[in-house]
Amino acid sequence: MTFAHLPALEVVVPLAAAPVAVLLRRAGPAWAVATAAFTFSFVAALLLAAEVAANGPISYHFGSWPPPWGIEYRVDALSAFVLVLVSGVAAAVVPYSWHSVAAELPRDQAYLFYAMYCLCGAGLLGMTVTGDAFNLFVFMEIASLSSYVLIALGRDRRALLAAYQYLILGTIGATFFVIGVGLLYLMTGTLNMADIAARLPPLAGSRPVLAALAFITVGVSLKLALFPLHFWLPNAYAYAPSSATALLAATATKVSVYVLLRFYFGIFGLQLVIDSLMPQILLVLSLVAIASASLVALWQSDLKRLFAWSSVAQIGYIMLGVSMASPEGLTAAVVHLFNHGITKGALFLLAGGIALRAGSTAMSCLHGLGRRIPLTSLGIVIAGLSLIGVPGTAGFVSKWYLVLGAIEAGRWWLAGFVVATSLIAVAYVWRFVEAAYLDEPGKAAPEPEEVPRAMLVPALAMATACVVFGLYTSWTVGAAQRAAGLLLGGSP
Amino acid sequence: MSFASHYSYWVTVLLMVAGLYIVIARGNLIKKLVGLSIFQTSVYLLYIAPGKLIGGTAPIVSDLFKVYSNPLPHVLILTAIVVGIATIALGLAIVVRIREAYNSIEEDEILQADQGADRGAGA
Amino acid sequence: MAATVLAIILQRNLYSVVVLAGVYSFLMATVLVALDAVDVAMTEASVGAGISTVLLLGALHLCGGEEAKPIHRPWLPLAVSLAVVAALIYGTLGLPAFSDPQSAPHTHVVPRYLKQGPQETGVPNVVTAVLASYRGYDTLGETMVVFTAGIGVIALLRRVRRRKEPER
Amino acid sequence: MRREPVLRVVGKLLIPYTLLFALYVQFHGDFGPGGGFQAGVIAASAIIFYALIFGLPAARRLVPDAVVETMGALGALIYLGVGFAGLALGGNFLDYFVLDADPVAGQHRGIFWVEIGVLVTVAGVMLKIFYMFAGRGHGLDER
Repeated sequence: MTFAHLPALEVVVPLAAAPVAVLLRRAGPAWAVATAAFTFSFVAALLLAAEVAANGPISYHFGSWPPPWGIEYRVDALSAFVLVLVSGVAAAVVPYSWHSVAAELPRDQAYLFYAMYCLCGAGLLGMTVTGDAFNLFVFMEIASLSSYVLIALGRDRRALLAAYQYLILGTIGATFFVIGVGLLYLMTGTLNMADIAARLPPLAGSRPVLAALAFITVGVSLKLALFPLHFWLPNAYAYAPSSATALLAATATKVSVYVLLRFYFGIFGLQLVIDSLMPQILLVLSLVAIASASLVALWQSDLKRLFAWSSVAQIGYIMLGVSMASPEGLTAAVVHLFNHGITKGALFLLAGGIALRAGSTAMSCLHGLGRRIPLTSLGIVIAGLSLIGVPGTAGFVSKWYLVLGAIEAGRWWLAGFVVATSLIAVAYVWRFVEAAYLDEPGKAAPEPEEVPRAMLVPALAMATACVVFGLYTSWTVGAAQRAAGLLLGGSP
Repeated sequence: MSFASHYSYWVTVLLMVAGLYIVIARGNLIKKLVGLSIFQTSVYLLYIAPGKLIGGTAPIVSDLFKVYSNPLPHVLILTAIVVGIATIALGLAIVVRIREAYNSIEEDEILQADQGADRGAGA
Repeated sequence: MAATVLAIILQRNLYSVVVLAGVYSFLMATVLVALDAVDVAMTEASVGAGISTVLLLGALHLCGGEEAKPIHRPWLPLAVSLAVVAALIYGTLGLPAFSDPQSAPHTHVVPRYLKQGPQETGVPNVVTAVLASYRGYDTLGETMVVFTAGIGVIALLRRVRRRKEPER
Repeated sequence: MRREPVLRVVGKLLIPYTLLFALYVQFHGDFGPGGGFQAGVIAASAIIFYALIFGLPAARRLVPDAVVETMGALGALIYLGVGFAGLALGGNFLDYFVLDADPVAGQHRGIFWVEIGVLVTVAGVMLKIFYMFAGRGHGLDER
């Protein structure tokens, strides 16, 4: 019986965990509730993915009102895939948080942190699975508001400013999104995504629809930190508490990409998107993003900031795939969305471990860490290889499809560009290797010991996943190909 | 398509842009939030104005009336108002903390303070 | 209303800005009543003019009330704003005219709320019916947003017994 | 402000009526404008009014912080509880039809409880936010 209700429970259980965590008022029980909720979500997501792969999309009607009158949840190949990523990362980061939060936050704030964490995860899951444009906005706000708080809870005072800037830009982004949805509503009279898509073709090309496309693009781009709108991201990731960074870096921007995909190909449709010149604009922006952010990453003096800038670049790769608007390009985008999610998740988790033991993630504090905390350093190297896209790691798979898509489109220079910018990634990952393995430890540095096991295991599990999904690609690529086919096939 | 038929949209646009301008151009953190709330408020009109029918009445069904204004945008905007106040409250909380940490709520001064701190740490 | 907004832009004393914002909210509420959105108007009046003014004043009390002279040149923000104006005017020109009963929002989805809503839910205020039942899940989300903000403010403003980082 | 007799008397007279008005808005929401959110805001503003006249500590004695914080969470749980009740009775999440033998009565019941949930959360959270901002300035805090 409950099986049929999994789409709702997937989101509602973590959502309900938040007030429960607040009522418990203790860090321990709150942590336990969060862990249980996200473990449940993860299992539910896996079951849903299996169900969707076997029997096709699932539609769930809240309050038993049929859409478009009521709100619909819709699980299909793409959203199930993103669900697995988000809930998986969320479930892996909670156990990790226990030590990390205890070290970084005052004790009587810890339970509030877990409540926020639940809300953020539930908001992201809700954005992924919803089939209603306005409901998406509501859950986007749940996720955003909680992530502002998560960032502001960072220890450094710059975390506050980062959170403030994110709040301003995020709210502008969300408002732009609402304007876009409003224009669509005024034209079609409905908010259900599938219904909008069905009613849109006769209106395609009309001015409000194009304006809606523009507003939604700008709004979502603010959220996903596409190139000129990325200024909030590096500071936010660098100064937030470690586990919050890991959750946000691995999932928040990815879900925004998903939203863009859903609107572009699920609602506006391929033809309209191509006519609107968006692919060209996105192509240019993502190329600039990749090149500039990779170069900026090279000069960072702090490991977390380095990874944050590299995130901006990696989002560029994803958008590059989106801008191709071809099966290979979209497959690459969706696979990279997943692979980069786990890679960045692993990197930020491990960086959090370093912050705990070395007291800082400044490059100058990393000297000789390779011998002091070997497992953590090894994990960073593995995930770093995946970031570069070395064969045998997950990052390679997505870049492979990206190059394939570029060649398919007859753009050899683009393929060359992808390979060339990966070399910059080699350089910035090398900076860590150099600091951790080749430099002698400073004399004054304290003797750090290995990171606690509860932190190490999830982090290394994610780093291992980078390798596993690099070697066994059938599940990720298969799901991504199905998702790309679905997106290009027209209606969601 | 006459001027009058789209008047309501243009009012919306004006308000929206005024709000947006405040957010981007002003350095004071609280004033930015006020601008942000104006920006959000203007969206309410975008949704609700087209829902009005001349000769219609509020969507509370009774036997006396036949024509009602569109209730769905009202519902959406109720939600949007709530989201707006939630954002403002949270933003103000962050501003208060910033004020305590930096002793200023001017963006430029804060950025300068940070750069100073960075240089101090780097030296 | 436009005059109020202009005054907000020009006014540098933040207390006046906040009061003007309250005035703006009341005007907005009046407009909303004229547009038949009584529920929304009531909320806007109580939230925009009430709660948010109180909060803004509270925050100002903590932060001090004068705004410094803007240092930046206003051209870039002005350009961005004008670009948004252009996009919106471009977009709105194609929208259905004001009070057009044949436009899509009046003919699709909504008729069911108006015609069958009272029978299906037993509630004559259609706004309430849609809010709490048809789109009840949105309202759940809305409640969670409020809850998130509340918990967030607690997390941020609760006095921490731990010493503050000596950050200078 | 505590010395102002006029304010104190007027405040004492008005606050109960404000609360009553909040309840009216809450339960009349089915027929006229209003509902849980508006009622929550009005109820919270009644207490804020009280705090402004009689001072924050008095308001905090009247409605302690712990209660307010619990209210925020409790309201959300009431709403979610209605959703789960729908599940438990064999419907979908937030399904009100199954809450009573008569579907329309079930709808009514569902809407009633949902609005209560909204009221409780909104009143709790708004008041809590006010406490946090006001308490921050006076150097007072909970406990």
